[in-house]
Amino acid sequence: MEQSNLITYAILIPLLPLAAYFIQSAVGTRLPRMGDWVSTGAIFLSFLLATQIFSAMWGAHDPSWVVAKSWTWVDLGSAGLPVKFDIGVRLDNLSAVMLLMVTLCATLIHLFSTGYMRDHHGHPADGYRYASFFSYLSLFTAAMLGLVISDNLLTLFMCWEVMGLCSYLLIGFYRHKHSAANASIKAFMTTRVGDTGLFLGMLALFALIGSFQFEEIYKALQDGIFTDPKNSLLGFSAAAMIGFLIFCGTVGKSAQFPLQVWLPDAMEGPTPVSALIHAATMVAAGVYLIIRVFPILDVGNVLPIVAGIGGFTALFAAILAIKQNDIKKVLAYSTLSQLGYMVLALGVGNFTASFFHLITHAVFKACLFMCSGSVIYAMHHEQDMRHMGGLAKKIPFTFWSMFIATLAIAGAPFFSGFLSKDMILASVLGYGQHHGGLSWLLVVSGFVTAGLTAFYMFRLVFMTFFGHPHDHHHYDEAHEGGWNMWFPLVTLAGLSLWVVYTGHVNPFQAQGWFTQLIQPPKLPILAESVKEYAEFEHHGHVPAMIASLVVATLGIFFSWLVFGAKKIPAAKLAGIWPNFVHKAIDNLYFFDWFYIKVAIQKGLMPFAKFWTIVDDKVVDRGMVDGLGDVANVAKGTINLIDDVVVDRTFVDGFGGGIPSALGSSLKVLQNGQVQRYLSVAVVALMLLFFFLRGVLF
Amino acid sequence: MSHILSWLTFFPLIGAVVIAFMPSRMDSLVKWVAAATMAVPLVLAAQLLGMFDQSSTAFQLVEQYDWISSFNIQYHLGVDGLSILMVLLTALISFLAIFASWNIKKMVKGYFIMLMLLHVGMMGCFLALDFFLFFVFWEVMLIPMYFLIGIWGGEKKEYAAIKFFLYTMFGGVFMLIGMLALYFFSADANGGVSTFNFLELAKVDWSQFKVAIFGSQFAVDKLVWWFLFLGFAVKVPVWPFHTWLPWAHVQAPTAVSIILAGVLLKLGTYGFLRVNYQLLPDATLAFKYALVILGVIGVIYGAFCALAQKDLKKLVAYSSVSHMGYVLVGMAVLTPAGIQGAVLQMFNHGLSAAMMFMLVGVLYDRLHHRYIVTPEGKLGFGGIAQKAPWITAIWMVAVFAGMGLPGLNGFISEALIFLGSFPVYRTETVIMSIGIVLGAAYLLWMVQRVFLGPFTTLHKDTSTGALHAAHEIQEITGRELIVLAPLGALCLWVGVYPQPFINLMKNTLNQLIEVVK
Amino acid sequence: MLAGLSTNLGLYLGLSAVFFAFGVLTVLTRKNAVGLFMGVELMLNGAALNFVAFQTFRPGTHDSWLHGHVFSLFIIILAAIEAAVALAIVLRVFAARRTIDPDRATELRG
Amino acid sequence: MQLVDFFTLLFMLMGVVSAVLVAFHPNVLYAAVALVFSLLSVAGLYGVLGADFLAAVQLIIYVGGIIVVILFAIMMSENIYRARFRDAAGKFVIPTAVAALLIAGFLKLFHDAKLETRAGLNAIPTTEQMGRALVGPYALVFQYVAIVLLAGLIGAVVVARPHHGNPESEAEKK
Amino acid sequence: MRSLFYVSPPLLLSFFSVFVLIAGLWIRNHAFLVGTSLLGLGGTAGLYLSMIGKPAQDAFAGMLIFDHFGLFFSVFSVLVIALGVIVSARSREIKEDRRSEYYSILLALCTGLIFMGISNHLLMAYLAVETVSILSYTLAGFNRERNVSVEASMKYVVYGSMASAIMVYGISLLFGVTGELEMTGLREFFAKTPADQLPHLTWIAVLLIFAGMGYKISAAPMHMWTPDVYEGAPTPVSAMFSVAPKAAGFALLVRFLVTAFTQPIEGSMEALATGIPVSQASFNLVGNFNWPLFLMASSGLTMFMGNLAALSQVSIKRILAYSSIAHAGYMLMGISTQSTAGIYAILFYVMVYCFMNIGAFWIASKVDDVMGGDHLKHFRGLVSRKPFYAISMAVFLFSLVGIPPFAGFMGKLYLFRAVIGREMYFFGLIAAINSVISLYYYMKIVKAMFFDAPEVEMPAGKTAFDSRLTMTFIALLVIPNIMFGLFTDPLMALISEAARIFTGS
Repeated sequence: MEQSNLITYAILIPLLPLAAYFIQSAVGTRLPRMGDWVSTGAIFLSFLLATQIFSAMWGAHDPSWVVAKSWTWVDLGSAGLPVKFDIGVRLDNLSAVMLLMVTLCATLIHLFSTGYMRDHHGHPADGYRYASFFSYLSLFTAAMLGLVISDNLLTLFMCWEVMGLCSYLLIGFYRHKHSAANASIKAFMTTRVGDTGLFLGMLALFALIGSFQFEEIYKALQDGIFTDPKNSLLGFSAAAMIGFLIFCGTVGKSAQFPLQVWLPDAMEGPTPVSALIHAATMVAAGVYLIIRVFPILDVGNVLPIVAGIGGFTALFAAILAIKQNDIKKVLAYSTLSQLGYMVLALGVGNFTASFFHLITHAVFKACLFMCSGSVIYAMHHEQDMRHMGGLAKKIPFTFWSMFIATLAIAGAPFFSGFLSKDMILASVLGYGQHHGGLSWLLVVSGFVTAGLTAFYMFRLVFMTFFGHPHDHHHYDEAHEGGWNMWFPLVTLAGLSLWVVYTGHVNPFQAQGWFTQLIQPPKLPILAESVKEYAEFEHHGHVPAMIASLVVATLGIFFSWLVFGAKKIPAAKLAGIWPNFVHKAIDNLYFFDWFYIKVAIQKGLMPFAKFWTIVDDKVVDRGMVDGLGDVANVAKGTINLIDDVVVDRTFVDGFGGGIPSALGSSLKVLQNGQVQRYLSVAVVALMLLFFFLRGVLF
Repeated sequence: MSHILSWLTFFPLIGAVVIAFMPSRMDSLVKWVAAATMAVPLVLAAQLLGMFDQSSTAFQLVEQYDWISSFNIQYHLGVDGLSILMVLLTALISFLAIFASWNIKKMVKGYFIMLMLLHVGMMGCFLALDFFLFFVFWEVMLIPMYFLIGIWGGEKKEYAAIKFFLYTMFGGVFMLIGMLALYFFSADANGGVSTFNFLELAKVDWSQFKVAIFGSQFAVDKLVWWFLFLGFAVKVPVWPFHTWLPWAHVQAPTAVSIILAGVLLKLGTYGFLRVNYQLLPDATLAFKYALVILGVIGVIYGAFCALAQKDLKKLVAYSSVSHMGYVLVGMAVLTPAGIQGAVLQMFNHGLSAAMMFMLVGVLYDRLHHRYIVTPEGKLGFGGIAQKAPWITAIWMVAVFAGMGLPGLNGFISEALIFLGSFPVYRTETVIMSIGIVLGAAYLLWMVQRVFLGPFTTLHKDTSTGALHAAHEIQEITGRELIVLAPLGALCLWVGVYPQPFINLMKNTLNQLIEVVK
Repeated sequence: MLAGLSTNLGLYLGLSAVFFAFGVLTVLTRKNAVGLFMGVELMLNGAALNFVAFQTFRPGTHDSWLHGHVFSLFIIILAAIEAAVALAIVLRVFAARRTIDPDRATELRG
Repeated sequence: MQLVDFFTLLFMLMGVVSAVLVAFHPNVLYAAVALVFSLLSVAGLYGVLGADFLAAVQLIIYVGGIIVVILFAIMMSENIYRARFRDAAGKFVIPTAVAALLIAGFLKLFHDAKLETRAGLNAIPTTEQMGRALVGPYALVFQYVAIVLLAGLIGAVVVARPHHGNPESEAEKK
Repeated sequence: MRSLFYVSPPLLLSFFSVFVLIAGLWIRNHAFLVGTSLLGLGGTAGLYLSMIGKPAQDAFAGMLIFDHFGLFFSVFSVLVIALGVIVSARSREIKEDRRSEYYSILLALCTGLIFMGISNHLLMAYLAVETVSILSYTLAGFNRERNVSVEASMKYVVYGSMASAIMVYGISLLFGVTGELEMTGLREFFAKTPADQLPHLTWIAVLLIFAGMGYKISAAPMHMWTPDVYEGAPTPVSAMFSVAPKAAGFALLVRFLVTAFTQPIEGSMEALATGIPVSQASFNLVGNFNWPLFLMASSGLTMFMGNLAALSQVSIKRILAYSSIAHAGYMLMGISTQSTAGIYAILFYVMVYCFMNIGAFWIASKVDDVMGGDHLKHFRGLVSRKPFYAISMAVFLFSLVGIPPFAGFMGKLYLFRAVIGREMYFFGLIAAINSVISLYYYMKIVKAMFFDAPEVEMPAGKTAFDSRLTMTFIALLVIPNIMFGLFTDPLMALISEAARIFTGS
C-alpha cells in the first residue's frame, strides 16, 4: 500500500472522532437518537482504517517497519535563528497494534454505551447528557488515537492532556453527585502532578536536543548526547533525569505508586468510561509512553526504579482488591495491579512483554468492565457485590464473557493473560536470579500478585454469579441488555483467547507474530542490554510458567473454598490478619488521608490562605496602608489617633498611610492662631539659616 | 487608507462626541452608536492586518509629525511585530466590551464616552513611537478607568478606583522621571538634540553616562531601567505591586474588568519590551534575572492566592497575576521561544481572562453575587451545570484555556515560555512548574464548587441583600454570546494553529533578542 | 569715653537689631491684635534706622539719590497706610466678636 | 565727648528700654506709650544722623498719626482695666529665646561683617536733597504711593464701616 | 516721556480704578461696573500688547525695567484680574453695597501686581508688594458680615505686615552691605566683589527678603496664612489670591534672584532660544549666597507641607489653598534649577495654573453660592445635579494633579525637564512623590462629585445655579486646560521670548 495513503489514514483516524466530537457538541441533541450513531460510526470508520494500517504492517512483517511523515507546526525562528517544533505521524508496529486495539475497544464500548447509557425503556435519561457523553467519548478517542500516532512527545503530551480533560469530564459525568465531582478533580489534579514531571522532562529534552521527535531522540541517544557528562542535570546523566521525569508522567497517568489514588475513585464515572479510559486505553497510554521512550530509560538506568514502582504497585493494589465489595472497585484495583505488571515488565527490560500485556489486558479488562457494567445495568445500578449473587442464569452472555475474561486475567492457560503474564514473570524471575538481593522482592511480588489476582477475581465471579441472590427485588428484574450490550462482551471475550496473539495452537507457547513484530528499537546502543534482557526471559521461562500456574491454581482454589463452596467462612479468613492490616487496607494505606487531609487540607490550603492573608495584610496593607497603622500607633500616644482613624475610614489608600498621619500633625500645627503661624515661620527660617550655614560653610 | 493608525486610535473620539450630544433619554440608541463606533477600529484593525508586512522588522505605516517643538516631541505612530497582536487584541476587546456593558443603566452616555476614551489611550499606547506620546496615552487611560470603576463599580468602588489610580500614578511618575533622564542624556549621543523618539533612543549607547546621586556614581541606564520598571511593573502587575488588581477587578463593572484584564495589564509587559528592552538593552541584560524571580513569585503567589479566594472574580483576578508572571519569565529569558511565548501569552491571556470576566459577569447578572463561598460558609453556587449547560460549557473553554490545556491557546504560550526558559533558568523553571499544578487546582476546584454537584445555587436579592436559593438560571443570551463566541473561537484557533500569530511577531521579537544580547 | 559714639555704625545696627527682635517678640506674644501691630512698627523702625545709618556711614551708597532716606520715608508712609487698614480690620473683628485676642480668632484652622 | 554723642547715647538707651517695655509690659496701653518713646528715640537718632526731614516726618506721621490711631483702637476695642493681657509665662519661652537669638545673631553678624564706614559723621541737612529725589528718580514711587493710599483707605472704610441694614447680608451672616 | 509711555498701562488702570469708585457713587448698575472694569483691563492689555517687540528698557532712572518678562507678567496679571472680575460678577459673596469699591480695589491691586513684575528697584518692589498686600487685606475681609472673612482678613494683615517688616529689614541689611537698591546695581556689585569678601550678613539679608517674597507666593515656611485666608476670604477673591499675587511674587523673586545674584553663562541663552534645553546651568551664581540650595529646601518643604496638610481637609477652598501651597513648591523647583529652562517652566506653569486654579475656585464659588457651603458634602453627587460643573471641575482637578492630556501635566513636565535636565534626580523624585500624594485629595473631590450620592439638599429658592454666560466662561477656562496640554508650542514661543531676562538689559 502506498505510504502516503497510510499517513492519510493515520491522520483520519483521530480526526474522525474529533469531527464527531464537534458535531455532537454543536448539534448532538437535535440529531436522531441524540447522535450516538455519529460517534459510534466515526470510531467504527477509524477502526476500519486501523485495520488497513494493521494489514499493511502485517504484510510487511518486519519488526522495524516504520512509516513516518512530519510537518513543521510552529516555527519561531527567523533568518539565522532556527527554532521550530515539528509534529508528525509515526506508524510502526507498536502504533499499528495499538491503533487496532484502541479503535476496536472504543468501537465496542461506544456500542455498549448506546445501551448502557439509556434506561431500561431505551430512553436516554437526560437528553443533553446523553449527547455530551458521546461527544466526550469521541473527544477522548480522538485524543487517544492522536497520542498513538504521534511521532513526537509534544503532540503526545497534548493528546495526553486532552485525555486527562476527558477523563475529568467523564468521571464527573454524574455531576449531581458530589462524589463524582470530587473524584474528577482528584483524578485531574493527581495526573497533573505527574504530567508536570513529564512536562519538565520534555523541557529538558528539548533543551538538550531541540526536538521532540522520537527519531531525533533515538538518534541523539546513539550519538551519546544523553550520556555526555557535560549535559548532566543535577549530577545525573541527562538520560537518567529525562527518563525519570518522563516516567513521572506514567506514574500519574497509569496510576502507579505513589499517585495511584485517583484511579479507584475514577469509578464514579459511568462504567463504559471505566472500561475505555480507566482500563483499556488512557491508563495504558502511560505504559505506552514509557515503551516509546524505553531507550532513554534503558540508557539512563532508570529501569530499576521503574521495575520497583511497578512491582510494588502490582502487589499493593492486588491486596487492596481483596477487600473491595464494589464490583467496579475490585476491577479498578485489579487494573492498578495489572498496570503495575506492565511497568514491572518494562522495568526488567522486557519491552515485548510489557506491550503484550498492555494489549491483552486492554482486551480482557475492557471486557470485564463492560461485563460489570452489564451486571450493574441488570441490577439497576447496584454496584455492591454483597447484594448480588446467582446472576449466572439471568444474564448468561455476561456470565460467560466475564468468566473467560476472569480466567484470562487470572493467568489460566488457553487465554491471552496467561501468555503475557508468563512472559513477564519469566523476565522477573530471570532478573531476580541475575541480580539477586533485593530484586527477589520483585519476583515475590510478581508471583504473589498472580496468586492474589486469581483469588480476588474469582471472588468477584463467585459473589456475583453464584450462590444465592441477596436482593430479590433486583434479582427478579435482572435481565440481559440488548444485542448492543452483549455483543461487545462476547467479542472481547473471544479476543481473550491465546490464539489471537500467537497465531498457533500451542497455548503454552507465547512466541508468535506478536513477539516477532514487537521488538525494542534496533539501536546499537541498546543492543547489548536487550540481549541481556532476552536472556532473563529465556532463563526464567520454564520455572516461571510452572510457578505461575501453581499460584494461579492456588488462588482460584482458595477463592472457590471461601466464596464458591463457602468451606471457609470469609470472616475467619479475615480474622487471621491483625487489625492494623485491615485498618490499612480499609483506609487504602492512608494515601488518601495523607494527600487530602494532610497534604492539601493541612498543608496546601492553609498555605494558600496564609498567603492570601499575607497579601491582604502585609503586601497590601503593610506596604501601602499598613505603614499608616504603624504611624497610628506612634501617634496614639499624643492623642492624634482619632483624627487618623476617622480619616482612615475614607482615606485608607496612600492617604491612610504616613502622609495622612503627617497631614494630621500638620493640622495640629495649623491651629488657627496666627501667632503660632508666625512663630513657626520665624523658627523655621532660623533653622533654615543654620541648616544652610551648616551645609554651605 | 492613509493615517490608518491615527484613525484606529482616534476614531472613537468622534463617537464620543456624537454620544455626548445625544439626548440622555435615548439610552439604547447610545449603545448602538457606541457599538457602531467601536466596530470601525475593529474593521480598521483587520485592514491593518492586511497591510502589515510580516517579514519586516521595521516599524510600518509610520506617521510622524512635529508636535511640541520645544521638547522635540513628535506625533509618531507606527506598528511592528511586537505591537500588531496587541493592536488587534485592543480593537477586539474594546468592541466586545460595548456588548458586555449592554445592561448598564446609570449614566449611560458617560459610560460609553469613557469606554471610548479608554480605547484611545490603550490603542495609542501600543502604537506610539515617541516616548512622550506613549506616556501621554498611558496616563490618559487613567482617567476613564478611574471613572469607570468609581462610578459604575461595586460596593467598594471608590476604594478600588483610588487605589488603582494611586498605584498607576505612582508608577507613572517614576516612568516620567526615567523618561526625562533618557531624554536629556540622549542629547549627548544624538548630536546635541534630545529626543523622545524610540528609534533614536534605541541607538544611544547608554553605558557612557554616569550620574552622581549623594556622591555615589550610578550608571544612567541601570538607574533609569528601575524607574521605568516601576512604572510598568505596577501595570502588569508584578508582585508585590499587584494589590490594586484584585480590588480593581472585583469592583469594576464587567466590561471594565474585561478591558482591564484583556488589554491594560498587557500594557505593562508591552512597556517592558518596547522601552526597557529596546532602549536599555544593557540594563535589561543585567537585570533580567530580577524579572525572572518576580515572575516566578508572581506565578506561584498568584496561584496560591487564587486557591484561597472565596470570591469568584477575585479568583480570576489572582489568576491574572499568576498568568502575567509567566509573561515576565518568558520575556526575561531572551530565547526565541520564551519571548514569543511571552507575547503570545499576553494575547492569550487577553482572550481567556476577558472571557472569564465576562462569564463572571454573566453569573453576576443572573444571581447578583459572586460568592464561591458565602460569608456564612455556604456554597454560593453549585450545580449550575445542570441548569445552564451552555454557560458551563463556555466556562469550561475559558477555564481550560486559562489552565493551559493543549488544544487551547494557553498551552501554546505557556509551553513556549517553559521551553524558552528551561535551558536558561533551570531551577526557576522547575519551581514555576508548580504553577501549572496550582493553576489546575484553583480553576478546577472552582469549577467543582460552582458548576458541579447538586444544584445549591443562591440568589441575592438586590433590594434586601439577602441570599436565598435560586430556582432557575437563565441560559446564555445572544448578546453574551456575541462577546464570548469570538473569544472562544480565537482561543481554539491559537491553540490549534498558532503559526499565523507567531508569524506576525517572530521576526521582530527575534531581532529584539539580538538587540538585547 | 563716649567719644565717637555717634559715629559708631555698630551701635545703630545694634539698636535696630534690638528693635527688630523685640518687635518679633511683641508680635509673637501680645494677646491683643493692636499690640501685634505695635510690634510690627518696632520692626519697621529698626529697618528704617538701618537705612538711615547705612546711608550715613557706608561708602558707595549713592548719596545723590539718598536711597536710605527715601526708603525710610516710604516705610513710614506705608506703615501709616498699613496701620489704617489693619486697625480698621481689628475694629471689625472687635465688632464681630467683642474681643481682639488673636488666639480666640481660630474659626479657621486645621 | 560731644553733645551729639550724649544724645546718641540717650536716644539709644531710651530706644532699648522702650523696646523692652513694648514687648513685655503687661498692659497694652503702657506698651503703646512705650512705643511712642521708641519712635521718638528713632526720630532723635535720625536727627543725629542728619536726616532732619525724616525726623520730622517720623514725629508727624508716626507719633502724631499712627500712634494716635493705635491708642484709639486700643481704647475702642478693649476694656483696658480688666482684659487679660498675657498668657501663661510658658508661651514666652520660645519667643524670648528667639528674640535673644536674633539679637545675638545679628550682633555677631554685624561684628563679623566688619563693614567699613566713612570717616566722620556726614550730618548735613538733607531736606532739600530729599525734595529733589522725590520729584526726580522717585517721582513715580511718590506718585504711586498716593494711589495706594487712596485704595487702601477705601478698603479700610469698606471693612470698617458699620452695617447697612441690608436684610440679605444679615440673613447670610453666620 | 518715554518712561511715561511704559507706565501708561498702570496709569490707565489707576484712572479706571478711581473712575469706577466715583462713578459707582451714582451708578449702582452692576453690569456697568463690571463692564467698565473690564474695559479698563482690556485697554491696559491692549496697551501692553502694543508694546510687544519693544527692546528691553529701563525707566524712571532704573526704578522699573521693561522687558518681555515683565510684559508677560503684566499681561498675565491683567488677565487674572479680568478673570477675577468675571468670577466675582455673579458671586453672591460680593455684596451689592460695596461693588464699586470692590472693582476699584481690584484695579488698583492690578497696578500693584504689574509693578511687582517690572520693578528693578527694591523700594519699588517693596512698594508694589505692600500695595498688593494692603489691598489684599481689605479684599479678604470684604465679606465683613461673615466672621470667617473678617478673621481671615485679620490673620492676613498680621502675618502680612510682619512678613513685609521682615523683608524690609532684609532689604536694609542688603543695602548696608552693598549700598545698592537697584537689582542691576546689585549684580554689578556682586560681580566685582569676590565672594569670600562678602560678609555673611548678605546671607541673612537675602534670607529675610526671601521670607517676604515667600510669603507672597506662600512658600514654606511662610505659608501658613494661606489656608485660613483662602478659606475665609470670598471665593472669587481667593481665586485671585491663589494666582495673581503668587505669580507676581514669582516674577519678583525670579527677577530679584536672577538679576541680582547671577551672571548669564555665555551661549546658554542662545542654546535655549533654539528650543534645545541644556543640562548645564544657564546662570553662574554671584555673591556668596547659594540661593538655589535654599530654594530647594524651601521647595521640598513647601510641597510636603501643602500636599500632606491637604489630605485630611474637607473644605474645598481649603484643599485648594493647600494645593496652591504645593504648587508654589513645584514652581520653586523651577528657579532652583538655576537655568533658563526652569524659568520657562515657571512661566508656563503660572499660565496654566491660572486657568486650572481659577476654574476650580470658580466652581467652588458656584457650589458655595447654591449649596450654601464648600465642603465635600456639598459636592457630593454634583454630577447628577450639574454635570457641566462636575465635568469641568474634574478637568480642572485632573489638570491640577498633572495628568495628561491636561495642561497641568505639561506644566509639570516643563518643571521636571528643568529639574531632571540638571540631574537633580532626588529632587525630581520628591516632586514626583508629591504629585502622587496630591492625587489623593484631588481625587477625593472627584469622588465626591461623581461617585457619591447627593448628601445635602439644595436649599430651596436657589435654583439660579447657572447662567449660560457663566457656563460659557467656565468652558472658556476648560479649553486652555486641554489645549495647552496638547499644543504648547504657541505658548512656549511666547514664553521663550519672555524668559530671556538678561537680553538687552
